[in-house]
Amino acid sequence: MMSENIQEGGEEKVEDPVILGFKRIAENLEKRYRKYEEISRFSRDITWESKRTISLILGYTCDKSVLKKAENRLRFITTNEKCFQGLATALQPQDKYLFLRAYTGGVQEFVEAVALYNFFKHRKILTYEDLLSQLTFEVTVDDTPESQAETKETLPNAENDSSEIVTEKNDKKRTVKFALVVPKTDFFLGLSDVTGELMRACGSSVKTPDFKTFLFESCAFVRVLHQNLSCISPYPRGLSNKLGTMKANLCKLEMACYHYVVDRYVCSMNFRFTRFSNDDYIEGDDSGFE
Amino acid sequence: MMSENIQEGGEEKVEDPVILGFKRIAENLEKRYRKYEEISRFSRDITWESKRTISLILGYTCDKSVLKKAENRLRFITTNEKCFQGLATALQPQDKYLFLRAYTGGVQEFVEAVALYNFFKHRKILTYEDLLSQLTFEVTVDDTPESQAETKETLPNAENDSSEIVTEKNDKKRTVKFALVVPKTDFFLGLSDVTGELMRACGSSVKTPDFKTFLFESCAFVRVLHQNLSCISPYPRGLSNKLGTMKANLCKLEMACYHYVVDRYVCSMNFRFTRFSNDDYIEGDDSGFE
Amino acid sequence: QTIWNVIEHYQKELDGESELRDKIRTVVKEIDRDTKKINFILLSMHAKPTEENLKVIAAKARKMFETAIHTSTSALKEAVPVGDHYKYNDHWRITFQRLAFVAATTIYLETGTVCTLREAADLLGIMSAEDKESVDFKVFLDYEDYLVGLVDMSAELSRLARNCITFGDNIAKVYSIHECMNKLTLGMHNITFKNDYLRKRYDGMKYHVKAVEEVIYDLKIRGLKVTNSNSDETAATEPK
Amino acid sequence: QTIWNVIEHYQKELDGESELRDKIRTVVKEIDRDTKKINFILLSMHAKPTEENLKVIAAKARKMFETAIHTSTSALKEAVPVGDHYKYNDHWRITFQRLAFVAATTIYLETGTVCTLREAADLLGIMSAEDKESVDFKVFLDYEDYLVGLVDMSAELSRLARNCITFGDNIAKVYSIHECMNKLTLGMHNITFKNDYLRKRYDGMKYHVKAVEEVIYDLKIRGLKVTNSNSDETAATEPK
Amino acid sequence: QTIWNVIEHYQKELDGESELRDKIRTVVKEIDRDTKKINFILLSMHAKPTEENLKVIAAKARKMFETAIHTSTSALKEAVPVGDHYKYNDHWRITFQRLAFVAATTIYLETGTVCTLREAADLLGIMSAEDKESVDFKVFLDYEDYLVGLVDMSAELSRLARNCITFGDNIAKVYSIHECMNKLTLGMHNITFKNDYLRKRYDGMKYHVKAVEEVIYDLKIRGLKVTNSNSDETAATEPK
Amino acid sequence: QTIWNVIEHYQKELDGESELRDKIRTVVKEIDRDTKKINFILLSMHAKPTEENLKVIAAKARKMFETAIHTSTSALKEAVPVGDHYKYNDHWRITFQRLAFVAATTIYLETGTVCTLREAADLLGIMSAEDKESVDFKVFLDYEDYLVGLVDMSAELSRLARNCITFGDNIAKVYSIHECMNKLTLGMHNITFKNDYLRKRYDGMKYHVKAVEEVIYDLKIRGLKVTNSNSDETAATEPK
Amino acid sequence: QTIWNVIEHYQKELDGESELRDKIRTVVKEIDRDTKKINFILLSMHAKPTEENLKVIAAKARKMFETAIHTSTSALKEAVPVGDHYKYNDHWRITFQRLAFVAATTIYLETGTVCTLREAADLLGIMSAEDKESVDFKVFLDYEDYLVGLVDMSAELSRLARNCITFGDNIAKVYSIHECMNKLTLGMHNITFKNDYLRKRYDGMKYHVKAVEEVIYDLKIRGLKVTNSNSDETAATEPK
Amino acid sequence: QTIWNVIEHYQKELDGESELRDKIRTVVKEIDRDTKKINFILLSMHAKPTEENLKVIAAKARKMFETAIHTSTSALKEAVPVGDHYKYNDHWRITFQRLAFVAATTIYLETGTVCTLREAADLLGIMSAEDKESVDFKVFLDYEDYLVGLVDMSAELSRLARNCITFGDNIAKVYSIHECMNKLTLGMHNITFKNDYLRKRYDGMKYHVKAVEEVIYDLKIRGLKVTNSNSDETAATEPK
Ligand SMILES: [Mn+2]
Ligand SMILES: [Mn+2]
Repeated sequence: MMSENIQEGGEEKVEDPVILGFKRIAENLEKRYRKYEEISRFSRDITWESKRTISLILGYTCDKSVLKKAENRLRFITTNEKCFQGLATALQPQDKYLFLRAYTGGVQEFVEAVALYNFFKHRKILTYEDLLSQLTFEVTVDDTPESQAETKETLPNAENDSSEIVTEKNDKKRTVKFALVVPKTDFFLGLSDVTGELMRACGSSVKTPDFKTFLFESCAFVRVLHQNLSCISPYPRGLSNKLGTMKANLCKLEMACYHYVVDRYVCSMNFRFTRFSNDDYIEGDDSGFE
Repeated sequence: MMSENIQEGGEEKVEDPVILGFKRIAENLEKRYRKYEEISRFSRDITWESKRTISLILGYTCDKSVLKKAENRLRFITTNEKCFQGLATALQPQDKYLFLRAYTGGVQEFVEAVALYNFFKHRKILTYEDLLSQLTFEVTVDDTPESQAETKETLPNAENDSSEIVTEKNDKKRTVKFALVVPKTDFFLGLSDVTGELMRACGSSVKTPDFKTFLFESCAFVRVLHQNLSCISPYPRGLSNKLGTMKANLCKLEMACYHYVVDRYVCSMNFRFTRFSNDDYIEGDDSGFE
Repeated sequence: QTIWNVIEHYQKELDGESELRDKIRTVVKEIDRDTKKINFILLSMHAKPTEENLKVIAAKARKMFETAIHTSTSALKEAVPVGDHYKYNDHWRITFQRLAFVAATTIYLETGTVCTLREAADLLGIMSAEDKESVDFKVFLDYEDYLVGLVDMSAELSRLARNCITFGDNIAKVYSIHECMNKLTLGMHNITFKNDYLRKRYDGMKYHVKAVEEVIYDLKIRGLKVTNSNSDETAATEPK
Repeated sequence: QTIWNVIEHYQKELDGESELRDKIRTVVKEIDRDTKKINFILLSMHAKPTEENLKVIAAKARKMFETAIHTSTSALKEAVPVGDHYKYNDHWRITFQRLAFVAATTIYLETGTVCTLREAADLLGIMSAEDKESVDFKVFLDYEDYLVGLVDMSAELSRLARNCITFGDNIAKVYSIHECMNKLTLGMHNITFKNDYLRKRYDGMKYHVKAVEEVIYDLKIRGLKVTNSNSDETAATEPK
Repeated sequence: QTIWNVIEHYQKELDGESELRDKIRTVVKEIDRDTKKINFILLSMHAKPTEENLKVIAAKARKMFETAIHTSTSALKEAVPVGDHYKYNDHWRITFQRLAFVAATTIYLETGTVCTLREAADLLGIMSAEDKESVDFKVFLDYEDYLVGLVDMSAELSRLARNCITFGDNIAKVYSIHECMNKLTLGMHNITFKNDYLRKRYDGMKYHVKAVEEVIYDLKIRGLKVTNSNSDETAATEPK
Repeated sequence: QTIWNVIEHYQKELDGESELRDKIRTVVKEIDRDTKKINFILLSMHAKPTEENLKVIAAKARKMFETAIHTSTSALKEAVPVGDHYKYNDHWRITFQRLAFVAATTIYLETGTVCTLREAADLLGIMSAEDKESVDFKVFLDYEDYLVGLVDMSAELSRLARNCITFGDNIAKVYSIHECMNKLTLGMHNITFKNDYLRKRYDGMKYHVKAVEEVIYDLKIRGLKVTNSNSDETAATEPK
Repeated sequence: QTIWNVIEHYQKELDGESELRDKIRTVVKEIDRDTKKINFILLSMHAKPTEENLKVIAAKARKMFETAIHTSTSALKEAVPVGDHYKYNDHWRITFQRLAFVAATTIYLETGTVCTLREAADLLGIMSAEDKESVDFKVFLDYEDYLVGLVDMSAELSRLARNCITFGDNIAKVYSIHECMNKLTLGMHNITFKNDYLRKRYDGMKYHVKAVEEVIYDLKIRGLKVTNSNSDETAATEPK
Repeated sequence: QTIWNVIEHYQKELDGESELRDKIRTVVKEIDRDTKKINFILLSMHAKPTEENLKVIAAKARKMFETAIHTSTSALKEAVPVGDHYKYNDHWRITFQRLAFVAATTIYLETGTVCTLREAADLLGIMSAEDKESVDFKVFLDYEDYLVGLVDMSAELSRLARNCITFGDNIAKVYSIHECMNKLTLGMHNITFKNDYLRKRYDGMKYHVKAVEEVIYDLKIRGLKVTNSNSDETAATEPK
């Protein structure tokens, strides 16, 4: 790709088929390497932009307008040429597993960002279908003869796979729609990370009026997610660790709920607690210790 | 850089200096992160192109014309916008140590390639000065007001550092010459890797007429390098391991020399060896074992 | 030029660098010791956190900065060559974080506000990372180190808030601390963290914020009021 | 759609995948066993490497390919869904490398030349990586596995060359092996290796080339000649 | 008898063992799945830890033990040959630890006490290590696995204690948990663990005890107490 | 003298050392077991931390020291050759740290103060590091091990403080603990630790101090008072 | 029965097991030392590998087996309880592999053939894995340890082959070694190793075979001949 | 005496020790540099290993020992207090191993024999471990470090043996090296290493012995021999 520019000089003798085979292999391996690099770059950019979005959403307690900004940013990540749009264009459907390791990090971080946004916005959990609907792209394919070899494999594929529908076709270019493949495991790993961000969000200021519901809903959300994911057997690679972290987050959220109840509502709520003694304890005695 | 495109909506209230300070810090840290990514990419491309060049040079025994091609490729690596030229442009002198870890891998691999080329071409060791002379770049700087902030730091600096000389200046652009900093440690680590490639080169076919001198000169080169580098005290980070590998390569080269002497020249050379018995042993007896 | 010459030069360069590192290490050890001393001074704030006492403590700390610390940071600036901050900063990174912490705490005790990067750097007698571009830079206070210092301060302030009630009857300070930590939280929300050391420290901050909020809640429930009636300012920051 | 449904689907998907992997593992174990059997057949070439014997051995090996291996690679192709080669190829990667090795050796014994990727894939009864684009691809012989197979063959051939002298009096074969390994070296020079498994294996190849050259040298020094006078072809490849 | 016979025997043994391990693996996978299902049932105790609800949960869990688990542990006992517990127990060790954990938790919810090894083993449908000498032993619940289960339970119970206040208004349970955990901690205190893993886990238990003590402290400092005033009994937290 | 003699001498030395280490290991195991027993006695302080009970517990612990521990430390002193403390102290280092912890806790319960190194060493029946120069030194209590013991005690005391409220209605003890821990923290603040382990442990101490401060805060905010009104002394929490 | 009883039983079991392991460790150390001594005897074969000398060496080694080794393996059999081979064999596994190696080498020197598992076990004075089912099994020589011993022997024999030329003028032995190693390699070729360690060792064997083939090649190309002309038998290097 | 005094003493001790370690580090760095210089001298033996040249090289090396090394080991002896060898020897252990290596190599080049521990220690200007009991011991050459040095030497000598043929035409030296390495291998064979590092290094030695045996084999098979026909003596490679 890069070094095509180099003038390597023409040596056009007829060569042994074995040697020619080696040359073809060398070319193909190099193409593969460069593609891997390219896809890694998209993934890293997606990761970083998703992280920024998460950071933005966490400012919600201070500034409600961030949700609108976050929505824009998420749209940016899916549509920008340096993020998913570029990744989708670069990735041929038949190579999805070959390059999966190169882009799985970006996808997971993006799932985390989308799911966090979803919880803040709608107070509910992101579904797999919602995610997939956001990761469907229109790719413009150049049908000129030179690139024919590259486009002809993008034929409709098996179900649950990257499928594409030809929507439009003019003489030389056509627009093709296809959905990026996200393994469910990646979906759940990304979703697991949301619990960490919720833990962070619930830790911050208690000033918002709906803080109590937010706190208890977060806690319930994380509890349900943890309880259900614990049920998977056997745990796929990576899930076991995430479950550990998730449980730690859950405990922290429960601790926050506990303190909320014990410290704040113990008197006013309709508890059947009784006090040892009277209100003397509430109106503190400011003297006697210093 | 990327997400500048996003419309984040204008909120223009006068803010607390502390909060403004945080915003500035956030911006600077993000700029730093993106620069690190950018420089890592240049480094990775340089690494790959250098590896390809090394691979090309190792084909020398089969095809003498490769040296010319290798020279072109090395020039390509230093001048291309995606390799060193781009790296030099992206790297501000004051950040050289901040981003050193991001580009040290590329520099080392490039040193390896240049030094290998040098040994094949001139049968001598690459000097540090030769290397530096190849890593001096002309950078065109845009002096329009917006970018003034970025260019003003590129002033002539302390000796042995990235220095630059203003060569040309028209109204808005000027061309600036500056040398990339290569720590000597990186130079020697790259040079150490050459011994591995020489070991590889000497292992391959013995068909070239000057093979014997090449083998013995390689062996001497590696021995001298190893003997001298062993003297450094204390070993800088990374050198100790390289010395171990280098010694293994040296032993393999010595083994090749040994076999060359014992197997090939033992009879014809002017050794003071004597044979146990006569030439009966040379004219083999083809029967008796099967 | 033979390889032997190159290696000889290389050895000389390494020796020079090694000597320089020794010098830096000595100076940094000095700074470290002084930082500990300042911190020791500051620690006494928890025992009797009345307003007057806090001012006295801050003054003592500032004096240490202006004598001991300035002397040793000057020595450091002298030792480190121009442009080599990032080459050697592993030596002082942790020390500078602690230094930023004591500086921020000192300034808070003096002014009741969060100091800026430049203010912290000034107290340390060095440049700030924001100014490193403008002149030949040597040693400066980097962004991350300043932020770590602030996070560490928030832990100390949340402890102070509680002790203001227990040992100092200094209710006004609690509200001031609350405001200060709110500002800190607001400010930190702008940073996009990588999964690094700073992020871990920052994650702990919310507990400190919460601890202060709990003290405020306790005060409110019990109807306690600031005696010296500076409640107007602080009212803005009370939880509703 | 609740989370419970999603997770139920997920579990079902995992179960399906796990079942599929079990199936693949069983088939691959089968292939593995057959590969070992073919290798066992090939190993006997060292004991008596006369031309006739080598042909007999190659024929036996090919028969095993065309019966046992074709059957089990067919089963593998059936098991793996379209497009999922790279999802599951960890299961058969090493096995395919060994298979490529025995295939290449078999073809060498038959024809005296290095087989192409397609020829090797044909003998295995699967597609080659070069053809994977043209149709819905399932299991195929990947570039790297083919190359590892060739490198392994070179080790075996260098051993064979020596044994051709010791146990087979088959001088012509030594020259043929020499030519074949030269071609291999020439071809491999086009590949840019990463520092991976293949590179390590390739590094070992030069010793095998050298070992063959030493045998040739020994023959030359002693003036031995090929008896059945096919020296014309081989002459081209002798070291000068 | 030659080496060929030996290798034949060896291969036969290998094949038999490999088949056996496959069988064991399948059964253990089944147990693992059921264990996780029981755990799923138990985890819902945190959401609403009222006394009635806890009893309902325990009943559901017990039913799973008596149907699913008993069936699969029977299959395991059938599969493993007499005397080979120690040869194969790596396959089920971790699963049994988790099983011991869910069994101990179930029994605690039922009875409010720490179960004995025999009680836990009974619920699992297998023998206990205490009885392994008396008959031809196959699969049994080992001491360590039982103890790991108890330690895991104590972590879960300390979490439950907090949730009893937050979500269950169940103060009495907190005191019961405190008593139970004290008994456990003191009981295990004097063991000289040979097993480093267990020792580390045990060391972590003190944090769980402390967490429960904090809940009780919070109740006390706020003057909250159980209405049916069984605080007298629970005060005696020493093991009997 | 040849290399054979050298190796013979070496083997003899190896054998002697190996035997000695076996002996030391046996004695240390004994000490370990007794330390655990004393710790078990001390643990019961949390269940009912009234002043009288704490004295009773301390007396029981002291008796164990003066019988069991003194016997086994004597055996250790006999086993270790003069001057070889540093060669073998890896064997007892951790045990001595735990021993220092139980000794310091015992003395605290007896006197309400932090014990000195000599006091701790006396209770263990060995020399202190301060006296190691004066006689032919064998086994002694090293500074670091003593300090690790004190840090461990502070963790235990912070737990005790809370339980003094919950289970003992012993408010005076809380203030005493606060004072004691303040003294400890400030005392150790300026040490330039060479030992990373100790530094980390010391860093953790601030959490324990904070926990005690929280208890005192709770007492203050809720207006609880010390009954025997020794608040005058305890108010002065600064180290003297 | 309470948890206290369970823990008491557990502690008792732990103590018993720990004592047993100490006993086993002592015996195994003894065996280890004797194995080294036998190996020392065998090592002298490289210095002067004439046929007579090799016989003398083998006789000396056998005597050591029948006295020292038989005594200590008897002690081991006494120590290990029936059926606990697999629980404790980690203690002697490596020692038994080395023992199998010296036994196989001794028998090779005596008979020129590869010994069977039973022959090796007999020389060690223990049962073989083939007979473990027939009686209450305690300690026996396992298949893998026997095979590891054979692989180690092949490394030693390839060294011996070269030294037979250099120091012994014993050409016949080279052919005998070649035959023996061929038999071994082919015999083990089809095993589906479960043991990764053994597989790796086996993979290394091909280098030893190749080394012997190189010696034979050298003999052939230089026309050296076996004096006692037993070339007829050795030509048949295929396994029978 | 209070805890403050203890900590003061401790700090004093820490400071003293820290200063001492700095001093030792400086001296050891010096020794390291000189050791490398001697190694530089010795490494040139591979380029032209004629007998005369080897003697010249050894003489140069010895001179360095007697000037540079003796000076710096004297400084080390002065710095380290009596009896503290084991407390500080981590600082010089690796350096002393390398020093033992260069000393042993120097003496081999001079005398053609393996040096004893005392000879090595003498060349270093320090005491040997054999004499450490007789006087107040400070710094000495320990058994293990000496043995590591010998093992390293054997690696270097096996390399030298090959180069003696390639670059030095020095066949006699090959036989001398063979004898020397045999003596070394057999001497160390029966040690029961406590030190895993040394054991692993010793295990590697057999490859070096084998490498030298290969050179001798090559000489023999090609009928090369030493002109002054001292092959009779060298045949007896057993240690005397
Ligand atoms: Mn995250
Ligand atoms: Mn390289």
